[in-house]
Formats: sequence, structure tokens, C-alpha cells
Amino acid sequence: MGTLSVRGITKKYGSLTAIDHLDFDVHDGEFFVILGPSGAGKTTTLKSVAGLVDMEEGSVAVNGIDLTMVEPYHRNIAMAFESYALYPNKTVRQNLASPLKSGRTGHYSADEIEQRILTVTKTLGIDQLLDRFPREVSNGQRQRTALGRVLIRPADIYLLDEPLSHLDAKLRATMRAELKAIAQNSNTTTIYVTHDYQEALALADRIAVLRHGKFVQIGTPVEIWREPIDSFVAKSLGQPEINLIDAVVANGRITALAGAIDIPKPDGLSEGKVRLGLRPSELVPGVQVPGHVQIKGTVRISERLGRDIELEVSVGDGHLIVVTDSSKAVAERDDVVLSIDVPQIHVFAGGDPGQDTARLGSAQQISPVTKEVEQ
Amino acid sequence: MSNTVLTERKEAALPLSLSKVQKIYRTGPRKKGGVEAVKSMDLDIRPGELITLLGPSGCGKTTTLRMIAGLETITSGEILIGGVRVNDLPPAKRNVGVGFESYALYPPLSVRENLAYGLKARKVNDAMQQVDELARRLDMTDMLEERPAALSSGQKQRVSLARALIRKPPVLLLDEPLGHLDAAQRQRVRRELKLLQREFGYTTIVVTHDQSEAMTLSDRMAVMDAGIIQQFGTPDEIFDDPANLFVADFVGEPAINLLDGTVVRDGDKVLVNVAGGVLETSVISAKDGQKVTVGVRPQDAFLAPGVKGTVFVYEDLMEYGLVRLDVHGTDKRVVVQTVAGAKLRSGDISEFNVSSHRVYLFDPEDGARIR
Amino acid sequence: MAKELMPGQKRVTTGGILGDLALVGWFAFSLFPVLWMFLLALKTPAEQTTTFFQFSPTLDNFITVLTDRGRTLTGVDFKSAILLSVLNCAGAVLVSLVIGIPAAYAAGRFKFKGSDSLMFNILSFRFAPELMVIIPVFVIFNRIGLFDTPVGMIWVLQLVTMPLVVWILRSYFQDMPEELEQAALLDGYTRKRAFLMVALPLVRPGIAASALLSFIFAWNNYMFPLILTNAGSITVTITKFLGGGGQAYYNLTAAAGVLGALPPFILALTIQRYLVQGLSFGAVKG
Amino acid sequence: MVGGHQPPTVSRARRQFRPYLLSIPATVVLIGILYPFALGVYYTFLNYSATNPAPKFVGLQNYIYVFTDAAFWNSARVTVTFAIAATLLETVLGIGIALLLNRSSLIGKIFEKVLILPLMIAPVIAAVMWKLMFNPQFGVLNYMFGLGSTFDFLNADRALWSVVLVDAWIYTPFVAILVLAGVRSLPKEPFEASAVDGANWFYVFRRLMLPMMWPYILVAVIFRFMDCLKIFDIIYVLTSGGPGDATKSMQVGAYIQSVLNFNYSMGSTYMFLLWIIIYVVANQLVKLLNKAQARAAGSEG
Repeated sequence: MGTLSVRGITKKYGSLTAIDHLDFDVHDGEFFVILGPSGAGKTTTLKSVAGLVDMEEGSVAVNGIDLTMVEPYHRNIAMAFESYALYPNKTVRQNLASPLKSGRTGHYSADEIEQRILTVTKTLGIDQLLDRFPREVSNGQRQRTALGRVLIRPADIYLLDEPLSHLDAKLRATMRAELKAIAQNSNTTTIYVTHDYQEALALADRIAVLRHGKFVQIGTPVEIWREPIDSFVAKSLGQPEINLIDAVVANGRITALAGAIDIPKPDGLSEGKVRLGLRPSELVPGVQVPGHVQIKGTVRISERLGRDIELEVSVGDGHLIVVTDSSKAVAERDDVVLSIDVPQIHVFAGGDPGQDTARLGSAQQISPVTKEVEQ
Repeated sequence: MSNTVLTERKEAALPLSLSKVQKIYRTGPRKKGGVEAVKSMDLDIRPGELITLLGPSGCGKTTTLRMIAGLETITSGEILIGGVRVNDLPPAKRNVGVGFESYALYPPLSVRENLAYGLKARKVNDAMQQVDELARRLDMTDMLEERPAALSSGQKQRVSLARALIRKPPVLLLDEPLGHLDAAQRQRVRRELKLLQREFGYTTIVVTHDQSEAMTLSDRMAVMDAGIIQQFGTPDEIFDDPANLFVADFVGEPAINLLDGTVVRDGDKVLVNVAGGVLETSVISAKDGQKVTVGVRPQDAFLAPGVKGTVFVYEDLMEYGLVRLDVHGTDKRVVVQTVAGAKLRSGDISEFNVSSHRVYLFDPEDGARIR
Repeated sequence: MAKELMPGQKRVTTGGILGDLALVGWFAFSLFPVLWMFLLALKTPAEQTTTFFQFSPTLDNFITVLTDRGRTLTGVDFKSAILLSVLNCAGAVLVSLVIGIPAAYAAGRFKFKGSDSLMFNILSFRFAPELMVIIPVFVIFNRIGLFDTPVGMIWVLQLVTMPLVVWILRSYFQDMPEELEQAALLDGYTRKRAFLMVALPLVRPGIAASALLSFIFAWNNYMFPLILTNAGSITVTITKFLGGGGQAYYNLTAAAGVLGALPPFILALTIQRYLVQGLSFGAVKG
Repeated sequence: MVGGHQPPTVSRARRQFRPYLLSIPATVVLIGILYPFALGVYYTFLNYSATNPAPKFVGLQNYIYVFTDAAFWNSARVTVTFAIAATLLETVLGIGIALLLNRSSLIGKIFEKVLILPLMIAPVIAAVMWKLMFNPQFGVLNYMFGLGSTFDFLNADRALWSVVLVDAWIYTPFVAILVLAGVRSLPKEPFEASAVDGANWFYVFRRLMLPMMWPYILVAVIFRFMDCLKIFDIIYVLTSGGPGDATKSMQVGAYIQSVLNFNYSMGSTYMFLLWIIIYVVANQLVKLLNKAQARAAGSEG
């Protein structure tokens, strides 16, 4: 158990700034997820907290005690590495016992160590591998061993770097649930790094979205999903990605896709260029709900996604991606009408293609204060 | 590339067929013993069709592709491309384009030279012209002078695809074409690949281990395991009407829930008793008292009285929710997909049910589907 | 296992046969001198200059060079030379390991100011003409009494062994993921314990390979003992059987040559897997 | 941090000093070798010899003498000729052997095991052996090739080429081993792609294999060329630099000057000049290597 407060940490590799003045606090017992694409600085952030990199600036404190200049082995912080970092010359059992035998995580009898190993490996489903060497087990099993080496020991803060990334889809979902159960039951303080938005949504108390070494937004899963601060955050969550289409605000209306979308502009939205964000799962084909925006188009591609289907619908001079139930039986080249509830249409500031812009609000209501987006 | 209008008429596509194809890797000394990677495989692919070979690693899918490409000898059986037996032809004479999993670009050569390599090796006169033309059509003119190491994995993938296409092969073979891409790139490249394949009309075989990739990409897909095609059909057939337990389990995510059950015939109704409750099924051939494995897809299950369980965890994924129930009376945990924002907490008691036509029954012994 | 053939490929081709013939040609050239030396070593003094392939083989020559019989006959003390070579070379390798391992670790693990230039300097010794250093060393040794002493030899042999040890081990330390040690630090182990527990066991093959290879190179070295000792070394002593001006003992030379060549060859076979990496100072991974 | 006390801290300066601390012993040894080197450079400005134990500073006189001395230019010519010839021969043969062994024919697999044999024998022993074989009266070569007892491998015209032959005998396996390791480490897939593209053997070799192998070849060339420039032991045993000056390489010349004639300053001048040549050439070759590595990895535009 512990509270973490991080102030202004900065790490450069040559001319490249990996993380740039990051500030954040993680509360006692909180599950804090850092979400970001590869190269955003996620691992560097964790290693800075653990004391494994020499930071240029900033401080790290746990329970109010400044650890910035403290060696990693005095910090009482546990970390699971994405590369597993299992000792190749030790068996799974010896790897798991390692943190308990150093003398700095408490003192354990041989029986206690064995007991802990059994408990942890049962949960992780690797209890039959104890006497194998890391090279003799699969990547997924290695990753679970690495996770086990962290979960087995007491620590103030647990740092997990993409701990599920090397598991196959099925096992990943199972282990995600196990982790959530562990987190719910044990009240540990955890920082979890991932590029998978579903892991973030499933596990997090709060999510911090990281890009180019800076936090773009920190908030609860619901906040991040419903009110993404900019188009980058909106794109980071959801698969397929949110549809972002250029639109024009003029004469009191927002128009896009060669007039296929034509809706009244909400109060407070000034005239000019904007971008609309429509999530594929919010666009419903075939059902005409009164009050919803109707968009006419033609199905160009229909692809099966399990029970759902993914449609690429040509609309005006562009196209929209739509995810819907396969029972809707929409075929390629069919004409469809898509409907979406007005508050579900996100409005972002206009910008060049590839440039991320701030969210202004929804097509229903413009946010009173537009928060400034760090660039 | 997705906006490029492809105007060229369809190239002549050829049918492809495998008949009793077998591959044994000799391992033992003096060529005794060996591993049978592909077992007596039959496969008929129509001209212009895009099919995927889907399966876990080691199922023989890549070996099959390599045998078609000519990179691997065929132990027995035959492969026909456009009706011509190609068993003994070297790769270059088979009229196939190959996209390798790790791209296999020629590292010392620029993208332009990579594309021209096959043409120049055959002393084609207008090689550079053809390269320029294809590069324009694939919208990759600006990277022609780069070397492979300077490209992102998405770009490498496109170069690899372009190189496979340059000789306008009637058959295109792609090994894990989306394997090294991140989720966003995968979505885009998949779409590009599909449109390109439709425009060019090449007979295409894609090897993948990713079931969602196979589902979205294929006209038809062959699900393989242990060197055998378990089922060959459209994505709809594979998902809605799996031939056996392996196919049902391998395709679909989250994976299908499997429970032990006993069939009870009650007048017109066919019921399955599972620990924790009873499910109704439309499988009319099931016999009274028969032991079965019951399959329920998380997407088909819904929270309603039926089978009882305790909530292990509930995950709200915003697009939908997933609840994991520890089914009472068993050590099984089932996953049920719900709408987003369901009010569920660990430890709650809940129940799930499923429409009768979505209950799949399998023989617990050999995994065969009971219809 | 023979390579898998692609369809349309033949196992036996004209080019393949020609290639095999070329290989046979090379290996005939390569192995003949060794064979010849071996035959010569089996000849009696009477046969040494008079026969080529027909003679009555004897192991006498090996016994002669290794015992006092040889010393009385030729005035060359081959047995002491072997012992001295073993002492000098083993000593040099040991010193190089003790000093070289920490340096290799620092160079492979940390990026610090001067690490690259330090490495280039160490490598440049490999390419420096030995005499550039040996002439002054010769003068200095004479002055301070290190001439013809094991300490002196072990000292200058560092020129041969140190660069090899540092370069090979550096590439081993570089290849070892840093996160292994980081994991040990977070497990609660100090840097020293993490090094001993994680890093050292993993570079053990590298230590063995670099030790054996630098031993071989020290063993085979000729110029240092030639200039800096009277007692000589195995390499210097072998040439003495040719008797500069006095009588030449060709059969004994050959016997001594076989004995001198044996240890490096046996050591090389035991580290064959690491040989390529060692020979190229880690520039080529085997 | 059990108990909530402030754990011990380690200052930034101490962290950054760590690698230097570990390098101190090696640096001491380095200095122990750098010092004689510097002393050697100093000698080149003296008239130091065993017969003149109280040397005077003579400025550039040694250099002026050397540069106007035909013997020096001769040894420079011998050294460079030898280095180029030997490196070229060993590289070509080594690549050939590596490619032949890479086909993994049965014969190749047997021979590969003994490939390193000549390389592991001390060059001196090898030279002694060849010296016996070269002997015009009872040498086995003259006997086998029927050259009679007047043909001398080590006469003034042939001696240098005989030395090249012996050097190639010893060191061709070195090139072969390095190149073979390089070839075997090349990725398989581009060659499969090339088979699908229908390229013949020579086209593949020229466009793909050679450029990808080039860094390995260059490493071998660098090692061989540098070592050849400072050739000593083989020549010293085979010919002692003779007949006449025919095989007197720079290091052999310096040895004769400084160790046999006790003229330390003159020997050091020879060596310092050789060192400059080696340093410059090595620098250029390493630059070339870095370029080639970047090219083979495909990262250069």
C-alpha cells in the first residue's frame, strides 16, 4: 500500500525527450492505467518511478518520502517487465522465490516461500511449470511468471508494463479478469501500462493517456470515453477507430459529407471548419429513431466480426465505418440509412489531416470551457 | 491507397486445387520417421476467390502455402494451378506472387530495385516503367528511393505486397500479411488489401492465425488443426454453423463457453441440463440422456433466468460489457456479453440464458457437432 | 541434416561436383603440411633428410625433446620452455580477466564519456606494430630488472590478451538485456549482488571463450619472448632446434612443432562455437 | 522502506562515476602500455642506441635519414606489396571456400571440422614447417613436383611470394570462417523471395548475397590487412628478411635495426611511421565498414 506522487519527471535520450515534465499522483489502492501508443514514453515513466533510469529533472515520492535519489533496491517498488526479464539460469520456481530471498522485502521461511509460490502460480495457471527454465516455457507462460514474480511479494507500488501483451487473445481476456479480481480484493496501488484500450477500460480506476512523453488527459474510463479531450484520445479508444470527418459550420448549421450530414449547430459554436467524431458502434443502420440524425449511404464493404458485422458505408464524398449486429442482414451495395443520437456526435476543432485537435463538445451542446490541449 | 481508383481490367485469375496433398518432414536418421505436417489435404479454390488458411501455430497452414509457392517439396498428392500440375516446377515457374510474413524485402536494395528485381532477373525490358506504373497506382511513388530499413512496418507491408503483385501473378499467396502491424494499421491495410484483391481479381490465399482477420478478409476460410482442414466455408458458415468443437472454440472472441450437459427430451422440447440450470435447444437429433458438451457464445448469451452463477468480475468496455459468471455446481466460468454500463458487482448472483437455436451441442468424446 | 531441396532442384549437379573437387583441392593443400610435419616427427635422425614417405616410424623424437636426452644432445631445454609458456600465458590470461571483466562490463553496460574512445584505443593495440612498444619496453625492462622474468612477460602479454578479453566480453555484456539486472535490483538486490547473481553467470561462456582464445594467442606469440627473454617460450625454443649455425635437428623440430601445436588446437576445438566471435573481436557473431 | 524512514540516498555524481570506477584497473594497464609507446615516439627524436647510452636530441634527423634511405623505401614497398597480395589472395580464397562450405555437401561437412587447423598452429611453427618443405635439397615440395635441387622457393625472386603462400595457408581459414559465419547469419527469406522472383544464381549473388555479405568480408579484410602490414614472425623464421632485402618488411627491418644492431632510435622511427600508416588505413577501413554495415542493413537511402 502506498501513495505515489510524481512531479515534473523528465528523461531525455540524446536529443529525444522520452518523457517531458510528467506530474501525477496515484492514490492508495488505486489502479492507475497509462495508455498510449508505442514510443509514447510509457516504459520510461515506469522505470523512472522504479529508479531504473537517471532522470534529468523531477521527483518521485512514496507515502510522502522523497525517493528521487534512492537506489531501486531500497524503494520497495515491484515491477513486471514487458520483456519478462526472467533470470535465464534459474527455474520458474527460483525466479519466483528471488524477491523473497533478497532480505529487503521481508523475511520468509522456506515453507512460507513455497506456500506463496503455490498460491500465485495457481492463480496464474503456471503451477505445473515450476521446475522448468524460462527457455523451456512459452512466451505466454514466461509473461505470467514475470507477473508472478511481482505479485508474490509485498510492495508499496506495483508497476506492470504490458503484462498481458504476449498472451493470445483468449488467455489475455482471462488474465485480464484475474488481474481485475486481484486488484479488487487486495487494495494494492498499481500503475499499469498498456497500448490496449480495452485493458485500460476494463481495469482502470483512472486512465492517463500518454502521447510524445506528455499526458493528454487523465480521467476515469467513463470521462475518457464520453468526453475525450481531443481527437487523439478519441482515436485511442474504440476499435474500429472513431470516424473523424471534416465539417463546415455556416448559416447556423453543421454540414459534412457533401450534405449527407446536415444538422443545426449548437449554441456557442462559432462558424468555420470543425471535425465531427462518430463512433462506429453508435451508428445504427435501418432503424429510424425520431429525433436522431439520419445519414443516407450505400454499403461498400461488409465484413463479419463474430456476431457483429463491420460496414464501410459510402456517404456523400466520403465513407463511414459502422459496427452493427449481424442479424441486421445488410448486404454489400445495399442503400442504408444510418441514425445516430445528436449528443453522441462529438465536435472537434478543425485542423489539417493527421493533426489532432481539441474537442469542443457534442452536436447537442458545446462545452462551456474548452480546456487547453497541450501540443 | 484506399481512395485510389483502380481502373485496370481484371487479370486472368486461375483456379487452384490441392488433391490429397501430404507433407512429411523427415527427422530421424536415414530418413526414417518424421512429422506429418499436412495430412491428405483437399482444397478447391475458384478463380478470383480470396481464401484464408486459419489455425494455431504448427497446424500446417504455412507449410501448405509454401508447398503451393514451391518453397517446399510435396511428399505426396498434387497441386494444380489453372489445371496444370506444378509439383515439380520451381517457384519461379508457377506464376505465383508471394508475400512473406517478415516481408523478406531485399535489404541492400531500394524499394524501386526491390520491385524491379523479379522483372530484371527475367530481363524484362520495361521493368522500370512497370515499377513506376504500379507505384503510382499503389500511391507509393514517394518511397521508391528508400531502403527497406528506413520504412515503417506498414510501408514494408505495402512494398512486400507490391513486389508480389508486380508480375501480375494469377495466384497471390500471402503469409500473415497483417502480422507485424498495430491495430490501427491492421484495420487500414486489411481494407486496402481487400479492395486491391477485388480490383485485380487474383486468386488469393492468405495464411493467418488471427480468427478476426480471417473472418473479415475471407470469401471463404479453411480452419486447420493438426495438418487437417477442420472446416472450409464462408465466415458466416464457420461462425454460425461450426463443424466441430475445435472450430467453434478457435473462431470467435471472446471464446465460446463450454459446459458439460445432459440432454433431456420433454415432449416437443429438447432441454439440456447443466449444473446450475437448464437450457432449451433446437437440436432435434439429441437423444434423451445423452452426455454432451454445450457451447454458448458470449455474444449469444444474455442475462435472464436460466443458468445460475456468481459474478466473478464485470468489465465495462464502453462499447459493451463482459460479465464472468462462476456457474454454480461446476468449476466452469462463463462469459456473457452485455450492454455497456450494466450494474453488476463481483459476488452478485445472476443468471444467463440463450435462444434455443444458438445452443451448440458437441460430442464430448471426439468434439463432433450434434445437429 | 542435408538441406531441404526446393521443387525442381537436383541433389547432384555438375556445379556441385566441381565445387566438391575444389574443396578437396583446398583441403589437400591445407592438411598436407600438417601431415608432413607429423611424418617428419616420426622419423629417425638417419631418415630425416633422406626419405619422404617410406620409413620406419618411431616415437623416439617426442621422448627426446621432452627429456634431458634432448637437452644434452641439442642444448635446447624444451621441457622448461613448455612450463614457462604455460606459466606466462595462464598468468597473462588471469590478469586480463581480473582487470578486463569490470572494464568490459562498464563499456558494455554504461554509455559514458570516453567509453567509445577507450574501446577504440584498446582495439588499436590489436593493430599496433608490436615493436613500437616492445623496443622501449626492452630498454625499460633491462633497466628495472624485468628482463627475462615471468612478471615482465605477463605484463607485456596484456597487449595480446587484454584487448581480446575486453572486446569479446563487452559484446556479451551488451547483448545481455539490462532489464535482467534491473529486475534483480527491484527484487531487492544491490548492484554488486545483481551483477554476481545475474550478469556473471550469463557471460560465463564468453569468459571461457575469451580466456581460451587469448591463451592460444599468447601461446602462439613469438616476438615478445624472442626479444624480452633469454629462457624463451615454446615458439622461440622450437626454432632453436633448427640450430642457427650449429647442427639442425629436423625430426626433433617437427616433434616439438607437433607438441607445440597440439594445445591450441585442442583448446580451439572446445570453444569452436565461440571461435568466430572471438577471432573477429565480437564484430561477427558466430 | 518498512517503517517509513528515509532510505539511504545515492547522489547523482556518485552514480555517474560508477563506470569510470570499474574502468580504472584497465586504464592503469592501458597507461602502462601507452607510456612505452610515448617513450618510443620520443626515441625517434634521439640518437639513442646501446652504443650511445646518453642520447642527444637530434630533431627530425632520423626521419630525414629514413626518408632518404633506399633501404627504408624498399622495406615499405615489400610491406605494402606483401599486405595487398596476401590480403587479396586470402579474401578471394576465403570467400570461395565459405561459399562452397555453405552448400553443406557431405565433403564440406567433413572438412569444416578441420578448417581452423592451420589457424591455430603458431605462425612460427607453421613457418618452420614450410621452411623444411621449401628446402631445395631435401624438401618434400621439390621432390613431389620434380623441381630438382636447384629450384629454390626462397630465392630473391620468389621469396616474397612464398611468404605470401605461407601466410595464405595460415590465414585463409580465418577469412573463410568469418565469411561463412556471415553467410549463415543472413536471413533466409529474401533468398526465398528471390527464388519466387526467378533470379539465377549469379544474379542473386551479385545483387543480394554479396552486398549482404559485404560487412563480414570487410571485417575479415580489415583484420588481415592490418596484420599483414606488421608481418614479422613468418618472414623472420623463413628468410630473416633475405635474401638481401627481398623480404625485409618494416617490422623485420625495425627488429634488425633495434634488437640486433641495438639502434633503438632508428627502429622506433621505422615503427612510428608504420604505426601512422596502419592508423590511417585502419581509420579509413573502419569508416568503410560502418557504411557497409548501414547499407547491408538497408538503412541508408
